[in-house]
Amino acid sequence: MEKDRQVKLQIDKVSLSFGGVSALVDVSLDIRDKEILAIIGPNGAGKTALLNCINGFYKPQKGEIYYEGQKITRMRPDKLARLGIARTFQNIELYTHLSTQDNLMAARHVLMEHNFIAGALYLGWAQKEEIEHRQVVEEIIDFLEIAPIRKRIVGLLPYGMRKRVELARALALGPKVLLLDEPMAGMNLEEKEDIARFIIDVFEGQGASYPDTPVLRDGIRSIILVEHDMGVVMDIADRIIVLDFGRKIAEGTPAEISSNPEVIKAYLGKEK
Amino acid sequence: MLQVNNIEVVYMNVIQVLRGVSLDVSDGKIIALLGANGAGKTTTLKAVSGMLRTEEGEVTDGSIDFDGERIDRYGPEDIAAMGISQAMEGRRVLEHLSVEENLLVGAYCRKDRAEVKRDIERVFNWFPKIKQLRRQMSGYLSGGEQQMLVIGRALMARPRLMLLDEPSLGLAPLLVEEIYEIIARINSEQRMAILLVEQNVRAALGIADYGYVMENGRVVLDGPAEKLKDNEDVREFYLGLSAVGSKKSYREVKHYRRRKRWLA
Amino acid sequence: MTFFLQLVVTGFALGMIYALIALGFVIILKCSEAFNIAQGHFVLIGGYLGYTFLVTFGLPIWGTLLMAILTAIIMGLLIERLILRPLVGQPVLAVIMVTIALATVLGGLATLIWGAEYKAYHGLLPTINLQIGSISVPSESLIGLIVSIVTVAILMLFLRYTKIGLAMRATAEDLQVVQSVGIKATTVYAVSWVIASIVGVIGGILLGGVSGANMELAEIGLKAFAVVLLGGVNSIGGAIVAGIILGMLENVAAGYLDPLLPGGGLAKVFPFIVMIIVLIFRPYGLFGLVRIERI
Amino acid sequence: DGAEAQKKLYVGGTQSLTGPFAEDSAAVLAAIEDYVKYVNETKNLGPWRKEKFPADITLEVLWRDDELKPAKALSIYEELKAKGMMVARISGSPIALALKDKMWEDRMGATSMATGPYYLSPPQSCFTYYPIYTDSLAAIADWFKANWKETRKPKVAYLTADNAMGRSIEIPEMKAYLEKVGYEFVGTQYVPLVPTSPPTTQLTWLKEKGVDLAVGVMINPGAQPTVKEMVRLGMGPYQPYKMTFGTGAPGHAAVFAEAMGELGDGYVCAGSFRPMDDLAIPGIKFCRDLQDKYRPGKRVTHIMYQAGILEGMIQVEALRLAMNEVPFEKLTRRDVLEKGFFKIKNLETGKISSTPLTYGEGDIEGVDQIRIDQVQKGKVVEVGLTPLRHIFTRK
Amino acid sequence: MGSHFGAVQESYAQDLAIFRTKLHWGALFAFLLFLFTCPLFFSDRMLTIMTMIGIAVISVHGLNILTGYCGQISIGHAGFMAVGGYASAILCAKLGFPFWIALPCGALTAGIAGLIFGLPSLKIKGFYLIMATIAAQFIIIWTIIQLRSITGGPDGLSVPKPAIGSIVLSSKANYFYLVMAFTCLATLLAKNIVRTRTGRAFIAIRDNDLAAEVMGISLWSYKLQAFFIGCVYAGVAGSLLIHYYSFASIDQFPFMDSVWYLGMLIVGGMGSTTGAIMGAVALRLLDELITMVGPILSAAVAPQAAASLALISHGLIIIIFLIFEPRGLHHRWEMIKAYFRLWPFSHEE
Ligand SMILES: Nc1ncnc2c1ncn2[C@@H]1O[C@H](COP(=O)(O)OP(=O)(O)OP(=O)(O)O)[C@@H](O)[C@H]1O
Ligand SMILES: Nc1ncnc2c1ncn2[C@@H]1O[C@H](COP(=O)(O)OP(=O)(O)OP(=O)(O)O)[C@@H](O)[C@H]1O
Ligand SMILES: [Mg+2]
Ligand SMILES: [Mg+2]
Repeated sequence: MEKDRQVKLQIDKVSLSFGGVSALVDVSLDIRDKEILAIIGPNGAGKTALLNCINGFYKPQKGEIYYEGQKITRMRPDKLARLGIARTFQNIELYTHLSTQDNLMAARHVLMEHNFIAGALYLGWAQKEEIEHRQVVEEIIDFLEIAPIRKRIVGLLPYGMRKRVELARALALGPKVLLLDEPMAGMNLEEKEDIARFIIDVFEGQGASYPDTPVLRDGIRSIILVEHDMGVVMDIADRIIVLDFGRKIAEGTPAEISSNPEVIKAYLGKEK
Repeated sequence: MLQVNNIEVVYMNVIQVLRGVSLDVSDGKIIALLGANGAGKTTTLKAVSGMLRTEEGEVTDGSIDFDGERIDRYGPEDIAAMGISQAMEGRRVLEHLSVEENLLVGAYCRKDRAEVKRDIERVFNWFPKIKQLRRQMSGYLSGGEQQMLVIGRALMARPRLMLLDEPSLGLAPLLVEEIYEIIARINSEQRMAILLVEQNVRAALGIADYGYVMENGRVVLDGPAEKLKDNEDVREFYLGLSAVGSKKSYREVKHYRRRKRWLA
Repeated sequence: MTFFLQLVVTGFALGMIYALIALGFVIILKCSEAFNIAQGHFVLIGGYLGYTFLVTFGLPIWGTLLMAILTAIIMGLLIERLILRPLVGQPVLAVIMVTIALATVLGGLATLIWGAEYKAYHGLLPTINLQIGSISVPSESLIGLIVSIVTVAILMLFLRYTKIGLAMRATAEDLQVVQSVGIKATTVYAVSWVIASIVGVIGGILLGGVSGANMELAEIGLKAFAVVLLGGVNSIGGAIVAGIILGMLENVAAGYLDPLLPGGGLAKVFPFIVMIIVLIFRPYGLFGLVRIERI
Repeated sequence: DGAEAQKKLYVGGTQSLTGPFAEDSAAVLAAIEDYVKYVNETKNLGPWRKEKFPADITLEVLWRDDELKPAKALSIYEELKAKGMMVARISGSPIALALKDKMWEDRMGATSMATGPYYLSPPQSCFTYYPIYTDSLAAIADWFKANWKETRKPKVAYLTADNAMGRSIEIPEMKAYLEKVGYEFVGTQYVPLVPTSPPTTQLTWLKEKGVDLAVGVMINPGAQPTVKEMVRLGMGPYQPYKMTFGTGAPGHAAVFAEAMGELGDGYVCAGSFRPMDDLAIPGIKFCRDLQDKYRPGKRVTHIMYQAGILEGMIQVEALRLAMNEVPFEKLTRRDVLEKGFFKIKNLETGKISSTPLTYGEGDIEGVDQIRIDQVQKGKVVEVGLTPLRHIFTRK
Repeated sequence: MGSHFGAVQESYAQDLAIFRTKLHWGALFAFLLFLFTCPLFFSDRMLTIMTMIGIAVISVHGLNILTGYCGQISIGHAGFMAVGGYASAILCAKLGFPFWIALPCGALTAGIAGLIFGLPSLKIKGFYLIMATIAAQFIIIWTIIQLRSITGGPDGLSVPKPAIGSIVLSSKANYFYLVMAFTCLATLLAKNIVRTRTGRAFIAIRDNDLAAEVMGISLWSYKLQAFFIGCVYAGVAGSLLIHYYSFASIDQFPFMDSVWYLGMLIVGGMGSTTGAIMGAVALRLLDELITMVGPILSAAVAPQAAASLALISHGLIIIIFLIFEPRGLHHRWEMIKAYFRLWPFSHEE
């Protein structure tokens, strides 16, 4: 690994337990600029718990987390979202009664400024801001190809579509670090390909095709991906970390991981 | 045993989702139901289990027969009592109940208490991971653990027909294999018919006898599992095999919007 | 000291009746997540039934309780069948609204049948005088205490040793899941409405023994609601402890604090103040189930 | 026919037929209806009265149920006003507080079933037929003091309902009056309007403080359990611990005695109505006759029937007096108030009210003496008549 | 997709507008014209009813923001109305403030009371929060009784007739215009709040508070904002109510009113400004209807029986309505609109 690449997010000996259950035990890892890091591991290994620690939803009992050098361990989740950490959820957590478009607008919240008084009057400033952000949202909708469901209430969308809206909402936050928790669960192969392509496109940045939307234009340089589909993980991850029973049991490139005997035993099973 | 005859389903009186779906599940067979997101697979299962009603949906045309009895006007409890049990999508565990209580709820309608106890142990044997957590409130389980619990709960009813909605969702690869073994075993041991909705087409077609592919509320393709596996479109869209038969890399997926689906 | 003990003893007995009525709330909340605004009106009906059976028909207390329970069962079944069943699977708020409307209907019925009249029947409940040292326990309180304890105990046994308790909890969590395993949600609802109406009616008879049957009895339902939340929504034991705490607090506030304040009336709000404070430190009540919050 | 239809006047007004005052209101309504039938039929105003109601004018009862909700009373009031009603009525304090100022603005005179000090602050166009609570309690205090034999100062405490009605006695003037008369004021205990457990604690407190006289405003559902518990704790004028308990008008002694029998011995009530079966009293006899005639077999035994008769009398009298000065065709609400209600002098009520009723601008209490009744051997006995003290100083 | 059949929008501004088509603007104009000319053909009684409806609408809008949008169920709204009402009554009656200053001050006071009682909402959720709001109702009323020297306690407080400048708002028509102006303004502001940034944050909290927090919405700040805004609305409604009576009394804010405001919201349909209006109008009109039926019924039975029958029918009508439309009037209205948008096709794609 190139050591000189800047460390975006550093997790330092984090431990988390619930009563008797230890979800994480002394986990250390870092994610650097310009990489897609995959976290894999059996069910209940602590992957989701780790993401929850990163964005402040769980407060680890031990260890520290640094984001761009700043300690963020016990920060409130909404502050972290403002700092640029966005995520999707394993069990879809959308705002069920809002349309797709409003779900994304609700995520733009952190980047908007007008307060309820300006909103109530809806004069100049608030309206201008609404329109500006609406434009960004439309670009994201266009990018993720969800235009037909723009005005649909998300609660009634099929499972796969909701996952996609979640990804869109995470992008709408304009994050610098993106955490994805099983973004492809419940999709068929073709749809997984779509999502994989979106992830890669977001990672690489789209430049001029989306001039007004910084996340799409410049890309998100650090992505953490939790996923059970090994095909996807092996193909798109730069580096993989394997958790088991809350411990990190391996770390390395896809090639290294797929031949690691411990990983095969705990997680992958025999190659067919 | 189950015949779905050309049903149409409309939500909230305005949104039509199924436009004439027919399928057949015969005794002791595993039937796979495939299709893209939003094709209407879940809706089909809900129509069978009578669950539509609580979601303001309605079977407006066609009929559903179970053992020759027409069930599309029955309530979900009655249908369940007739021996159809559904494992719903979205990891619907009863959050504030413990793992064990969840399983007991699954066996609620059974009278044979001793047998129920044994079945609980059997489920724990299949899923040792949740055995350790048997007293834990199920809302705290990890996604995959919840998925195991939901499948276990559906099994507890000892149904004659089981409707499984994406059982492999969110399970680790090792477990996916195991789950399919378990499903196949239950099917053969207990002569339980299974209607299986899956995105993991490879695994599903691996154990299924027959398959249907849905698109936009219609069945567009059906046939014995073996034949489906050889179908060119299924191979490309669901199994990810190009014409030559080699696997594509996710990195090389093309950047244009591809041809979609069989029917326009 | 006598004064204080007096407060505590009568408060305890009153609290037990609150707890009994609160049980009705808990049961409905347990199975449908809806709170039953009409619970107080069950109490109201209970008060009038007490009058009808004790005075008009001249039945003894046990006969009155029996007949009242029968009436309550019929009332509970009718309510479930006619009003709640069509709403199965509908938003909780619709159910809450329906209980508001039900309260109106029951209030109207009471006026129609009994003319909203004040009907006293104190003295018709059996009198047991109990003197513990210098404290003298009012007979009504004692009767209330005994009947509530017996009723609560029977109900707790019923819920523990039948599967219906499990079904109720499951139904509250996820109606679809419950239906998919073949539990008849309507039966669960029917049982809980019957229980709610039984405990309401019995509570009404007991309270009516003190105050007479009266339109104001409906307000007591509200106190029971406070009891439920203090105890923790899903906890029967919690309701009992909280009922007793609330009954005592109310009495102690009335006895010690009211005379100090120019306007008085603290008995009504003091329990609320205590409750808010308790809830801030224990957001799920004293014994409530911690709501699972995870993503 | 057409001419007759034109000469019609309305009485009645808003009623609270649902809610806590339902029964009272229903009895009042029945009485007003009966009285109006009587006047229409005989043109008499009462067996003891010589005046006649104008022969060419018919009275009609108009009413609406306000459910004791202020907002509803407001629109009902507008409706009845638009129908041409020139007298109104008030069924409870919530309604009084909502309508009082509107009524003054419209110069609408009204009779009232509720009695609170709020009426005494101008503007005033609502008229009551039993005294304001503070005056009732002052009367009891006077009576008790007059019968006080010991040399020490008697101790007095409030034992009163825990609501607006019960608390309306807690004005400085009241306490000052009690002390002026020679009492030692001890404090206050509240009993819920309808108690849910016997007020043992409150009574124990009174006992511990050595109170001799407890006064307050309570309705019967509050007073009955209280007195019952008093007896159980051995408190009362005829009990080991000597204490007298007195309330103002709504805790009518007659109702109380009927429900409690000898258990209620010693209970005192000021300004209350008479028992409905005391036919020696001309007003009660009149009530009985009206009922025999207009609702045979469906007799209303509720004591507030008397209140309804009074309200009917006052409303009709105000209309009649006003028409003495202004012809029917020109009659306005203002006339009915100023030339009717204000001019009612010594209206004989057949001893239903404590004294004949007299009203005037600023004088809305009607009676000028207060009858004090006590329950003795299960029967209501009149024990005194005390002048009105006008405790409340107008602001 | 419905939008194929609706109007086509050409800019985001247009897409975001409330009134998008000529039909919308026409309906708005017709409605305003109707409101303006009401006093010409309505009786005093109808004006009173409409004034009371207007006040209820304002109050329910507030509750809708708090409960319908932000998901913080409150059964203490009448209590907050009392704070606003009493504050402005005291300012007018005791300190001689003019009405138009007292009203916003009252609203602000109610907002602050809302903040105080909203504080527990940071920890307490769901049913437990309902308890806190019920407590608010009782504590507020109790406090008003305690502060007898300034509030008049149980005896109430007389308030001078409101005047704006030299116009004394003493006629029914005058006050009707005032209330309607406030109602329209309140509706517009509510609509704007809920369709912009703040409103989306509220809905996010209602739909999924945990995700909302992770997605950058400060629960702390927005729950309190919802309480504040909702209670300011209640304060305005309370002030208007008290000035209409020219008298402040605790009986004007009973607990059951709090329950019924929530009822109006449920019947109308939570989380929709139109729903809030529909609910308030429907339940108030039903109430009035029942009042009229009473005496007519009493021709057949005794008056008291008639009154209770009327009350029973009141409850039954609501029950029957809910059985057929548990999601409220607004939902029904949306279905009707959807039906006509798709017409002549019977189903959406
Ligand atoms: N809030 C909690 N309370 C109690 N236990 C918890 C909590 N959150 C997680 N756990 C436990 O911690 C362990 C790790 O859970 P986590 O959700 O992180 O697993 P995961 O790696 O994401 O698994 P999966 O792939 O199945 O989603 C599990 O055993 C789970 O039961
Ligand atoms: N309750 C509902 N109300 C309205 N529309 C609904 C409802 N439930 C589902 N739909 C719509 O029905 C269509 C089919 O949904 P369904 O859930 O059956 O798809 P699916 O094939 O199971 O998809 P997935 O693979 O993503 O689970 C979707 O377009 C969805 O928006
Ligand atoms: Mg996980
Ligand atoms: Mg599905």
